[in-house]
Amino acid sequence: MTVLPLPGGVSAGDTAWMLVATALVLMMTPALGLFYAGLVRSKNTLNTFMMSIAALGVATVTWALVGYSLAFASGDGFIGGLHNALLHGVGFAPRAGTAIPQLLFMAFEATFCIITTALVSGAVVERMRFGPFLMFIALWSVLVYPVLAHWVWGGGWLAHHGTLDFAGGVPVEMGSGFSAFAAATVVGARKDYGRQALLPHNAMYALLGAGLLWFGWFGFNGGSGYSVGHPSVLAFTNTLLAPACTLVVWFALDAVIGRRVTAIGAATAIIVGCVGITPAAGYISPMWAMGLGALAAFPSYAMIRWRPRTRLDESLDVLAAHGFGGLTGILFIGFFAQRSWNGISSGAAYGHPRQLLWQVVAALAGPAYAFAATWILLRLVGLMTRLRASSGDEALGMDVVEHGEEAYTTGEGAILVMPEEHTAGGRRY
Amino acid sequence: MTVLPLPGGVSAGDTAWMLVATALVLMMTPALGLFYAGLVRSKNTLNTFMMSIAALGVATVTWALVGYSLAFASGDGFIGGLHNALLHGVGFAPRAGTAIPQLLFMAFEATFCIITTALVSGAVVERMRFGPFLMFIALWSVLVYPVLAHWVWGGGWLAHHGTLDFAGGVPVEMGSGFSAFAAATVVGARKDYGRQALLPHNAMYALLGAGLLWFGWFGFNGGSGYSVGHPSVLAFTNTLLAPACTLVVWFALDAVIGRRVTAIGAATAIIVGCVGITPAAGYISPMWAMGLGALAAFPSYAMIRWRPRTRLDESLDVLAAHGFGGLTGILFIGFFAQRSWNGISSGAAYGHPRQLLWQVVAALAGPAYAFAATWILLRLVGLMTRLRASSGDEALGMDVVEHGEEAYTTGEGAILVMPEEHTAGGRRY
Amino acid sequence: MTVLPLPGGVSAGDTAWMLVATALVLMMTPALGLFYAGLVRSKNTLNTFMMSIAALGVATVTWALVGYSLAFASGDGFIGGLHNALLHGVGFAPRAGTAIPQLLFMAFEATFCIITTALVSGAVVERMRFGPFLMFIALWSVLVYPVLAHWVWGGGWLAHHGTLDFAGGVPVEMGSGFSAFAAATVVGARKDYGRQALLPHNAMYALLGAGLLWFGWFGFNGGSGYSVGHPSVLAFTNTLLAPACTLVVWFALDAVIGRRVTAIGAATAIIVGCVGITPAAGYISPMWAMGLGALAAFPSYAMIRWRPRTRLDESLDVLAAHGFGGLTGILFIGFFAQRSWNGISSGAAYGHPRQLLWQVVAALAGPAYAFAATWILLRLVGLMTRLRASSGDEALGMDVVEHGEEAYTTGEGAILVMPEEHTAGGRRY
Amino acid sequence: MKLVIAIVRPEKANDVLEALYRAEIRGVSMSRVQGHGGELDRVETYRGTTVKMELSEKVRFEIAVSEPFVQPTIDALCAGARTGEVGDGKIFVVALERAIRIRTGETDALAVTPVSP
Amino acid sequence: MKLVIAIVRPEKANDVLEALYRAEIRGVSMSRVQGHGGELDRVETYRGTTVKMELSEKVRFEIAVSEPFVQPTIDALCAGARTGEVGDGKIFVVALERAIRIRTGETDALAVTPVSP
Amino acid sequence: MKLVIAIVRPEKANDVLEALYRAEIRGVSMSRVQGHGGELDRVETYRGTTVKMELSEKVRFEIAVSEPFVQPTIDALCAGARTGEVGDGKIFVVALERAIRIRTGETDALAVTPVSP
Ligand SMILES: Nc1ncnc2c1ncn2[C@@H]1O[C@H](COP(=O)(O)OP(=O)(O)O)[C@@H](O)[C@H]1O
Ligand SMILES: Nc1ncnc2c1ncn2[C@@H]1O[C@H](COP(=O)(O)OP(=O)(O)O)[C@@H](O)[C@H]1O
Ligand SMILES: Nc1ncnc2c1ncn2[C@@H]1O[C@H](COP(=O)(O)OP(=O)(O)O)[C@@H](O)[C@H]1O
Repeated sequence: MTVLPLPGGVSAGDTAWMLVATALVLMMTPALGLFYAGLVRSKNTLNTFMMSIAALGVATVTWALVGYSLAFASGDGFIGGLHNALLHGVGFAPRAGTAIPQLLFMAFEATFCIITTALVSGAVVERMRFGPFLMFIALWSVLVYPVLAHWVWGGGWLAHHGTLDFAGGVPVEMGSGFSAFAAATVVGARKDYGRQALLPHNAMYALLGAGLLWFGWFGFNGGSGYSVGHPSVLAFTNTLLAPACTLVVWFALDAVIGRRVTAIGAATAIIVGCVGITPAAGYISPMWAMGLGALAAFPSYAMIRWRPRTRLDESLDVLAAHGFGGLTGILFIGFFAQRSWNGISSGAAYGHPRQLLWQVVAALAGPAYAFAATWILLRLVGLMTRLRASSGDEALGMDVVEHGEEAYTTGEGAILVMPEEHTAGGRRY
Repeated sequence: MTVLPLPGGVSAGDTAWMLVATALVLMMTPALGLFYAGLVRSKNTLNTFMMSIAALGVATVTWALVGYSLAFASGDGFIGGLHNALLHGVGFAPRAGTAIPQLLFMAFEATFCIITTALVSGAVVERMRFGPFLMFIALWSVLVYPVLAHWVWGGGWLAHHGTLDFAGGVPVEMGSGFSAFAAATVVGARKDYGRQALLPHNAMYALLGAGLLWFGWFGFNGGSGYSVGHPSVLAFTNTLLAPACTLVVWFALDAVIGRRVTAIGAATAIIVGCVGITPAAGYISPMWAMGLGALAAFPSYAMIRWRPRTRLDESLDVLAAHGFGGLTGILFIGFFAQRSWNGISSGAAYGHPRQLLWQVVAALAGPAYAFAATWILLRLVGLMTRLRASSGDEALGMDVVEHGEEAYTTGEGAILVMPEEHTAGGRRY
Repeated sequence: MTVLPLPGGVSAGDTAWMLVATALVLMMTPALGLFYAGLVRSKNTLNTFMMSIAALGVATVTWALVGYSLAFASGDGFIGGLHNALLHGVGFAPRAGTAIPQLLFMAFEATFCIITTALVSGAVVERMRFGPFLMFIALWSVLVYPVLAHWVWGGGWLAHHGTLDFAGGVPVEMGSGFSAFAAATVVGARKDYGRQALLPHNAMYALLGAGLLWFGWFGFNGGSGYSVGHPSVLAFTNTLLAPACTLVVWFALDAVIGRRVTAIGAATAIIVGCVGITPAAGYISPMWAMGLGALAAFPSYAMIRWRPRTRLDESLDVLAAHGFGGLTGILFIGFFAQRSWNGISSGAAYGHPRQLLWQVVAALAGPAYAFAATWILLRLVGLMTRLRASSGDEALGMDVVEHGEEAYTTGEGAILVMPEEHTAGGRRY
Repeated sequence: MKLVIAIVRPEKANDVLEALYRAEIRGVSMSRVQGHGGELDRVETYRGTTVKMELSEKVRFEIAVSEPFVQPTIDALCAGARTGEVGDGKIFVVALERAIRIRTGETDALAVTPVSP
Repeated sequence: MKLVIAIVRPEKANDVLEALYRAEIRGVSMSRVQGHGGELDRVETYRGTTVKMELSEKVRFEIAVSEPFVQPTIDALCAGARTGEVGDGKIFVVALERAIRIRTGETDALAVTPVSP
Repeated sequence: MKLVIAIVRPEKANDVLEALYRAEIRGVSMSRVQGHGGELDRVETYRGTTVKMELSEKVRFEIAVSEPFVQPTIDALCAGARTGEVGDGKIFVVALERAIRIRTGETDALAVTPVSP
């Protein structure tokens, strides 16, 4: 066969797959916006989706400016350097350790930062003002995500000690989950939380969103091998098997505990399953992946039932789904990783207990940093401006208040404002 | 160029494409859920979508446990053996006859079993209870789909006699279509069928769903060559051309017969076109593909207009769209397959009448087995438990009854149940 | 590694990626239908989506019959020849200048013609009759798009003079934008335009649609290098960076000028950013791509605010988003193209002013032809039949009038028409 | 003249329309409402949140009729809407002082008898 | 006091609101309804299922007014809603015994004249 | 008997239901409406189009009660719906001539007191 010459060390097959994987992960963020928007009340639909859209804008820019460099440029064990800032030196030459151009590597990793940033919004929907939210994610996407990514993938201290995290149990899943936990604590509960029923206004969005997220996750996990080699194929296949098992177990739990198999439960199960397998995808056998999928259902399910009885209005259960799911996966590796499948290292069950140790350390350090850093950042933003809308505005709904739009309008009662009045109208408001 | 060494016989390019194709086909099942959910009344929206979600869970698990082995492990002419059960021996080594890891091959084929299982649900929506449905698909995905897949792809008797079926005319399309026929017969019509108008509650879901299905179908047909070689490129291109022609012909039929070009008709046409080309995709020339696309519109269109006048409440016309569409495609091969394009065999029109014979045999045997096996399985499940909801529950809607949820809620009249009452509440219900 | 032998000159990696890119671009058209459908009133939802579906049918067929040949078969500077008509000679051999089969090249380019055709519909929604629209797009997809495509990609006069247009600033963006301008002029404004508020009925469709369009755009721009080589990787990455900057700038403009950051504005910004980078994607550095993304926001934003105050009911602002966005991108290349990144040519800022000249020429010629040709074609169709619905029908809504359907039905008041009456019913209507 | 208001089950709406049609009551307006009465509450669960749904979907008819049509209207409503199960709904009759047909300005009895196409 | 109920075409809703505004009727409630009257039925087809749509979209206004405002209200409604085509809709006037403004507890005439911001 | 109609804020709907429940008013029908009164208009922008939104979301209750329950109903409505801000809504009381329970044909007082499950 003929292949157009590519610069030394770049593989056509790997590049082809990584282009797709990157596009798939990018698509996950609007899918997440859809998923989240379905879980809120209709008067907050657009605001909720806009928090994901905001991540697509803000986090991409911060990533190109400094985030990528802080995460992946060589630095110390805690954080990377700045020599790739402004994408300096990021070109067509392959990223070390891969056979794809660094430019593509940077784009792939960017999509991870974007969706992780968007995930955190689940904790503060329906009440946080949009302006402060923008400030927050600008800071968070620079000071939280890149640090965690550096620890496990950028040559940081966890990587150095051999913590295994295939596609982001630490930076993405626990990172978003425990940041969400902190955000919910700082921003506080919605005014009617615990007093009134705050129901998902469109479960179809949640189902379709979950379906698209699963679709994107094949790029997320399957692409985290940066190639079409063994680890990717294994990770990809496990991303099919694990969530399916989570789904089946969730059905059973719902049937037994809730008396009925719920659709929103099923959508949640898909996410939890994908989250659970994320860190372990390329490290464990397909059969263990099914086991992990099944196992991951329990902690998240329990948390999702218990949390609403507390005062913690972590509204869309990011902690339960991502924090706990990621935790389960990270620890699972410590037991059931198999060198025979991943060619790198084995877990305790296969004669290498040290692996478990460093998985546990990661499972403590990641959440701790995510929680603390997020808590501090939000407090800081809170010093500059009010984090949440007035209770009157909250009652009116964030769509009208923050965006001056409604998700679903019938033109009735809408009087066209003509240019001249217009500015007037605007001013008067 | 450099390519990371892959195990003997594995192609980077083929693997890259097959990873994507697999993800695309997986995405088709939520897309189908959306498509189907749009065609039912709003009170059954979630239940309808959940039937597809259920297939994603149940059929994936059964496939990994035994389904794959029964379909693709060497066995007799009727069914495969069990030596790949529990994915035993399914690893990175290429699947015989392909240049992709068997693990990936297994995942790709799994997505076919999933969506075929989900397709059957179209026949029983709005009335079948969810529990029995789960039992049914667990059995169906083990005893029906794998058998048909074995016949044409797993070295079964049809394959042995040279029946051509590129991407699943027999197991997927006729398999789901005629199983749906049987299911509708066993479960029976909705209580108001033929008496009242049961209308699609959201045609937008149907249009978007159809669009996403077409998108996924490029992986479905384009991936069925397991490579990036000729057959795949041909199949891929034909998957663009054929449905476009079906669409244009459907427009004409609607305009002439129905007096108006309908949107739900267009969504249906896209499906029918994709179905029609499925078995023939890699075997016929692009021009014949356009012919097939145009031709496939007629039988399905006629059936869709005629069926509602009968007592057969095959609610979402799986038989008309998939059964008839697949049949048309399977037979079309017998006439117009061209060795000059597919490198394998020609049809009657190109001097090889025997091909037609074995296409006809497949067109008889496939439907017969699908219908009979499904009929028996559902009867068996029916012996264990009631297949359908009480007419009171049917009136209330399956979402509330089976899942305890509504697709679209406004919080009004929803009183929060506190933990303590909660269980009480639950129990009382 | 082993790769199944491919015909001389075909690359497995390139083919794998181009298969995906083609599927992604095809998916953009239903996504566009969703985006557009969200921006109209609910009574015109289906009709708006159907205009995109129509392009999927009609433009694909015309492309296979003659469009492809007119665009890409060698001809004169103005238009291509007919020797590839009916796909004659379009097979597995690589398209000259690429390492992918011509069949695949044809399919990839087909998806461009489809979506460009669909884009134009944005100018005439909510009032144009469906029949005349079908006639119009059949003509437009043969006489307008292929000509513009030939100019820049098919060896036409612009290509000959070195105009750079990576992924379609001339044929796709300015082509659709200025055609939309002409179409709005010929068809005329909606009856209540400027008198009543005609509001988007579902902003969620617009947001999800925009998200899916961005996803598809990675195939659109990333695939326009026909390979996995440098230009594709660069174009792909720039398609991530540029729209993100547009989004951020749009947020700022909305906040300052409109006092609130709007969701529909954000959806629009994503489109504008993707449009802006389209022509330049493979020619400018990532940093300049971010600059272009930021810059592109201004002209489109201004136009979108100004246009509704005029009598020009170019309803969905195709001119503002695509015409102006494409124009900005085409000119930007003239200044900031860098041979060091694209290996082909530099712009004025990098010592090659001639490049700017030919970008300007393209920015004049493209719009001129698109506007004039569209204006004439629509006039011609207008001679044959009424282009727009009666004002009574417009009030009733195009869904019911043109398609005999409603997007969202509750069965109430729907009386089933039995076969016999049926035809009667039909006839009577 | 009277204004007859009826709350019925949504699944009975078409039967009611048919019954009204047969009773030659041609003019009616209808809307979706939610109602609470003697029906059992439904329990629904959304993730960890369990709620009692106190309202059930109903359809509300509003029909202006001249005296002679009042009883036939009520009979038609009952005939079309009754299932015998709790939740069948109610009929309310209110005195109507004036009725005007917007198109013509006709008033009262005239106004409430639609023209047949 | 009277309660004036009007059923009009949705596309006329804004004109009606404007007419009411000019007549200085400030307080109104509005809802979507479906109506059947003299209009022609529409035939719609969904796959093989053909149906006669007997109901058309309408908008219902409910306006409580004190005596002096009754006639102006009716005139405004007619002015805003009339097209002359079958389907323009109806106005119904019902006696209103009491009106209460929830915010203040004010009753009757007072209650139905909104405060101006 | 009276027919009590109340227009309230949507966010107060559940409080109203609760207040009615406590006052032992069991039968009610509810629907979403849009209202205009003394509230400030909202300005919204969709691309280049800026509009004044004159209507705000409200919920309409319709409750048929026998005389003794009229005042309790009104009190419950006020208690549940009042915030003190402009926009709290209105209560209208109309005379009800007849009430019929469709399920049983019972009329009047009987008809408006739902059976308890
Ligand atoms: N007093 C009332 N005022 C207004 N609507 C009522 C009243 N009582 C019942 N309804 C309506 O009638 C519906 C059915 O009434 P319910 O008492 O549950 O059944 P039944 O009339 O068979 O006893 C309720 O859901 C509610 O919408
Ligand atoms: N008797 C009635 N009671 C309640 N609503 C009515 C009545 N007659 C007509 N309507 C409402 O008025 C609308 C228009 O009435 P229709 O008779 O069709 O037109 P017109 O008033 O111009 O003759 C109907 O769709 C219906 O909603
Ligand atoms: N005269 C009226 N007729 C019908 N509905 C009214 C009337 N006046 C007010 N309403 C309804 O009550 C709502 C609140 O009334 P408004 O006057 O704004 O507040 P308040 O009653 O606190 O002064 C309005 O949105 C409208 O739905």
